[in-house]
Amino acid sequence: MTAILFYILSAICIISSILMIFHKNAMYSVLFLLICFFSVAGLYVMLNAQFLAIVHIIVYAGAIMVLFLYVIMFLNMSTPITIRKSKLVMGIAVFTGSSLCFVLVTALWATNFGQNPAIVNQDIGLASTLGKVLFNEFLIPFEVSSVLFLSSMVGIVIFNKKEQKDE
Amino acid sequence: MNDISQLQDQLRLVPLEHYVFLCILLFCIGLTGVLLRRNMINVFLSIELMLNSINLLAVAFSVYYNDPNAQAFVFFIMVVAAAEVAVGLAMLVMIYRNVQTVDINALNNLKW
Amino acid sequence: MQSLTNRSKLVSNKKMTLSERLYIPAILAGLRITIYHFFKKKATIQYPEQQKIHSKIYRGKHVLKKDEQGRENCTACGLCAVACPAEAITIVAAERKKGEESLYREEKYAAEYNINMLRCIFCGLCEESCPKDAIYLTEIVAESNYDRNQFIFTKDMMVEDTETKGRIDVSDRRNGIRQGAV
Amino acid sequence: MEIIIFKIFLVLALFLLSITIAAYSTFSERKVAAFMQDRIGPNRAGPFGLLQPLADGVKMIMKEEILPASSNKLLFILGPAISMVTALMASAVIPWGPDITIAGTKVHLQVADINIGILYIMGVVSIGVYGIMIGGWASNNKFALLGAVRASTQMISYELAMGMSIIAVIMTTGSLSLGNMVTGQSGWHGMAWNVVLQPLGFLIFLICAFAETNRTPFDLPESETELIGGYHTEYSSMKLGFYLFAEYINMFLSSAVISCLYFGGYNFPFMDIVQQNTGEILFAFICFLVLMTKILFFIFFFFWVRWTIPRFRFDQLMNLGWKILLPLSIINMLITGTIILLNQ
Repeated sequence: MTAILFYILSAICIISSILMIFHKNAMYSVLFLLICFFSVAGLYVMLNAQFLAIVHIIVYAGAIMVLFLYVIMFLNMSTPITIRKSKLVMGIAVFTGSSLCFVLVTALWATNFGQNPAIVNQDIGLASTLGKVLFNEFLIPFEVSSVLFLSSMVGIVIFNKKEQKDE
Repeated sequence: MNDISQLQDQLRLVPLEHYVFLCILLFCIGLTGVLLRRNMINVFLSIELMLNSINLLAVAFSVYYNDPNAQAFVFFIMVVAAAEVAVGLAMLVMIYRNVQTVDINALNNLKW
Repeated sequence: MQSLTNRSKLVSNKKMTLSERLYIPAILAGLRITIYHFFKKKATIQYPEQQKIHSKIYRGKHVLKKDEQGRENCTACGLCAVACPAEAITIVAAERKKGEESLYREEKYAAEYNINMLRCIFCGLCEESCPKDAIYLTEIVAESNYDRNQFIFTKDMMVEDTETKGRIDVSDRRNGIRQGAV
Repeated sequence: MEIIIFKIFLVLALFLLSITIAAYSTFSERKVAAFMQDRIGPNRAGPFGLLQPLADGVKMIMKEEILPASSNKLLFILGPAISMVTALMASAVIPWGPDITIAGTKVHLQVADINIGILYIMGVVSIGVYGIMIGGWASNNKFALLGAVRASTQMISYELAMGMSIIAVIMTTGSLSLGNMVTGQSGWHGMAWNVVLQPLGFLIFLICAFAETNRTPFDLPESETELIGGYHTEYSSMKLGFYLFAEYINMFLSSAVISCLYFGGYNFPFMDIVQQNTGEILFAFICFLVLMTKILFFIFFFFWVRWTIPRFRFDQLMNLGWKILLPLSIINMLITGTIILLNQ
């Protein structure tokens, strides 16, 4: 049952992401990626990482994708770009992607990832476990990431400030 | 709902390899998207997909190897992704204001 | 500049105090006012069941009066049409034939008497201008309709019915107008 | 097995409750509006107009369904559907009463007692903006688009302050589960409500709840006067009904969350005395009634504010969200943290 669910979710994930990269309309691309993200969240839940799943939804679906939609709406960019890349470039792009996929899969095909753990630690995905890890071992990266946020915020404000006309 | 037997079931029935292959596939789809598309928005979306495949991989490894550290990394990837998207989209809006297009091929002023 | 009335106010752009900038006291005051109105007596009148009592000189739909013998008072003199500020009244006059003495009081009568109710403003000037006591505004509310043409009230819609429905009492109006005329 | 049946029953009951409350919210909103304007309000359909929601529903269904020719058909239909689904989804984690025993096991009177309940609500609320955005965009109408853009901006901006004020509550209770949050407020004869501990946080959360549900004074996305209805300008028939319904369900839900987070959920003064003197089922029922009373009061409060405060201007809204509420909520968080640290 759970295994079937995994395969269904990963199929949704792959199909929607393929549709995402091939769809001409940027609006639809965003929505397909959204479907992909939801199925990824479903996979997180299946791995018992509920906290991460919900944070994933809040951050990706609730904030990042909304920003994308917002920009698309704001700039009216949903009309597809008419001049397309040449067939050759497209072919090369698809070839590159699939060859990288081929290389990675063949490289990892024979790899033994070791035995699954005998005792499953159910508490790994809990907020308290993650909180302890984050605030003990990764305290400095955590604080640095907040600085990263602040700096990106400042950067955005400077970016979109109206330029002073001083001619 | 998500009790321990179910999790054990899944870990037994779905080998870690499958997660790895899924993530490889997603990553490569994202890469193809970056190379394929000319619309800057789509390029950004593909990058998000690539970051996500890494996230999924990290979570899968953390559960299969019983290590919460990997999930902490996922947080940092999310933070970076959020910051990246915010700055990137701000840049995109700026570019659109200046050259009236989001076609990456239009940005060839630095091309030698 | 000298203001024409003494009601004008100078616009003041004074800085708001802290409590004003918090807005919370103002919002609470607003909430108090609305909840006070919540418990206040309602002003609604449930129309078909309850009807508002009109004043005695309420001006509604017109009536063309008849005298005691059931003859129409109107002589189609046209004073009402002239007095009407909205030009709502149209009259076509006709001469009384032999044998019609029981219908019309004088030798001349109104063959057509139309009032366009979409134009009428119910000012009552027709009533005041009438030398023959022929037209009065009653307390009946002029009914609404979906069709514009239906709003041109013809004579047969306004002439008083002496037989079946009985006379429309306008004595109050007569008195009221007399009092008002003083 | 019994527990699963009980949960299914609970889901159904919750669904019906949400729909009924939303339907009667539309009616009581009109009634409250009328009362506050010295009128009587709808009273023709049924006794006291109680069948008015039914009449409205029938009207909505019978109306002609218009799909604008230039709209994006699929997304146009998807928009209201997403709004409705996300509105109905969020009530799954609200605890409706204390635990009761069914077939020998203790059962939470809650559809899903997940340990990250409050985050679940945040997540669902953050998805809710898609319904509005997609619908507004798919209408292919500039007013709808403006409404959608406004809605998304407003929701993203106010979600931040909302999350920050929730974090202060999480710090005081030490749990992300709504069930634990409610039981945590049961001290002092059921009067240890968070509103006493977090008055500033409560105020911020309340304002953000108004903004998240697009209610006046934050109803800029659907302002009738300037945007002729905003994101649902092009909608008609039951699709419009879904949007309106979703707004009322969201209102019901945010009232429930406010009561659970800040007003002790189903706790009430001297509840331990009542608990000793009543049976388990009866006690659970009383608790449920208490929670419903709180929720209904907050729904009434939503109406009350709507007929008191005029709509904000958009720059005022942004200023309030980013320059006032966000710093205030961070300060609130800091104060809470300091007090917790000092008490240790």
